[in-house]
Amino acid sequence: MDYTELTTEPIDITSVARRVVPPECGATVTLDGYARRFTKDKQTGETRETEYLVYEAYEPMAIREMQKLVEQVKSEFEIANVGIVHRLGKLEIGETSVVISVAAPHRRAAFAACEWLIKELKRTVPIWKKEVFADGEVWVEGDSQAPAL
Amino acid sequence: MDYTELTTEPIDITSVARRVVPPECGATVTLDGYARRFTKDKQTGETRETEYLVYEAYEPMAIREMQKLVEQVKSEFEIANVGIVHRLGKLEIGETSVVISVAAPHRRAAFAACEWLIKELKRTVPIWKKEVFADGEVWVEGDSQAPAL
Amino acid sequence: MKVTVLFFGATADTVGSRELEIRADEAATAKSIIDQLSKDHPALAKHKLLIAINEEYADPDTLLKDGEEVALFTAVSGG
Amino acid sequence: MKVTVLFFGATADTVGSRELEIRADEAATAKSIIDQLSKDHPALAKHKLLIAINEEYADPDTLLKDGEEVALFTAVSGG
Repeated sequence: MDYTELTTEPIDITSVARRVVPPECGATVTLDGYARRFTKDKQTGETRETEYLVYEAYEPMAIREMQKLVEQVKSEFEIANVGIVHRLGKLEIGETSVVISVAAPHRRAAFAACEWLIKELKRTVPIWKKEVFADGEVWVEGDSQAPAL
Repeated sequence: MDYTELTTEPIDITSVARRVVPPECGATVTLDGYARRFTKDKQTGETRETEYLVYEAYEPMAIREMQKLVEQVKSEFEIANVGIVHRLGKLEIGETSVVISVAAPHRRAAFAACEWLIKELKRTVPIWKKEVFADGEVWVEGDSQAPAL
Repeated sequence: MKVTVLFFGATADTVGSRELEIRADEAATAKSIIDQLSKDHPALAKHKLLIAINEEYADPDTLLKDGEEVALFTAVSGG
Repeated sequence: MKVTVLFFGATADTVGSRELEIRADEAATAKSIIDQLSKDHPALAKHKLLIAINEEYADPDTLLKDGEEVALFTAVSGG
């Protein structure tokens, strides 16, 4: 019941969350990341208004990397199932870009695993975000180095 | 845009999560708790099958306590908005009993605040759960002492 | 004086009621109300009870005033 | 030998292409491919590049084999 998907369609958070629930579980923690209108520049402190986003992936590798994260998180946390869905293509402000749902018998593991997954996804999964402003656009470069080889 | 609600209707997780999102935010963390079919008895280690649950609240006090949690969490974590909806009445297995959504500019605070809220809700908000089995029923008594006065 | 006593979940089952009007003397506390009720409902003493007065958690030794609402319940189990 | 080089996001914009077939000598590495491409596309050297070979992250000094797929991209920014 784990799954990792890329989609160009809008993401329904509830359905992502519910697909990971086995009957011995009592809690699902879901991270819903979405296109934000205002972004503060880390260097200048200025706030920029985003008009829309475009996400692009190296699709087969992105799926492989997401599947690796699922395997790893299940070996390290006491959780039942994991769902990861990342949207690609053009996203309007407020639309969900990524949903990560973790179901577990106990909520503590679900929180820890979900937080670990989004951190690692942002570090290792080959997906890129383009921010489009009124006066230009930029491919965002992540903070991270290449994952350890 | 914060809200605390009790409802006897089914809860739509997505709509709870989305009502807390202001435009400067990029992440919402949502805890979805639900009626679980199998529960392990802490003392005996035996697994019991639940047929359904009934939740009951001291309604006006429950709302007050939830509102206090919202005030406190917003003073202690860098978050924007919080939504808490708890269902009352009879719940079938798999139905959502509680949804807590926290929107924040940065996901770390959203995770921490959401985890804090569910822990405190289970300790302080006057709501009780009755588990109904094939051969009986029991009002669950929480682990916690009275909140500090 | 009179106080209203509310029961929920396990305590409502034990007392067989969700709400009682109780006559109490001027020095009544939540604790003395519980003692008074336990005569008719001895099972009440088997629960570890939490107390709220006027929708706020309260100490068992708090003095009650006329017309106040006292709620008696077991440790909460929502979520 | 020939290798396929894939570009995404910023690197695709810089090179003006998403996929190139490149002739390389037997001792070619991902790093030597980047050096070769940077002659035509000097802006490529301005990015801190990550490398994947056959859909796995790889070291720049890994020797390439005929027909392999090399992807060159900037630090990922999904989520």
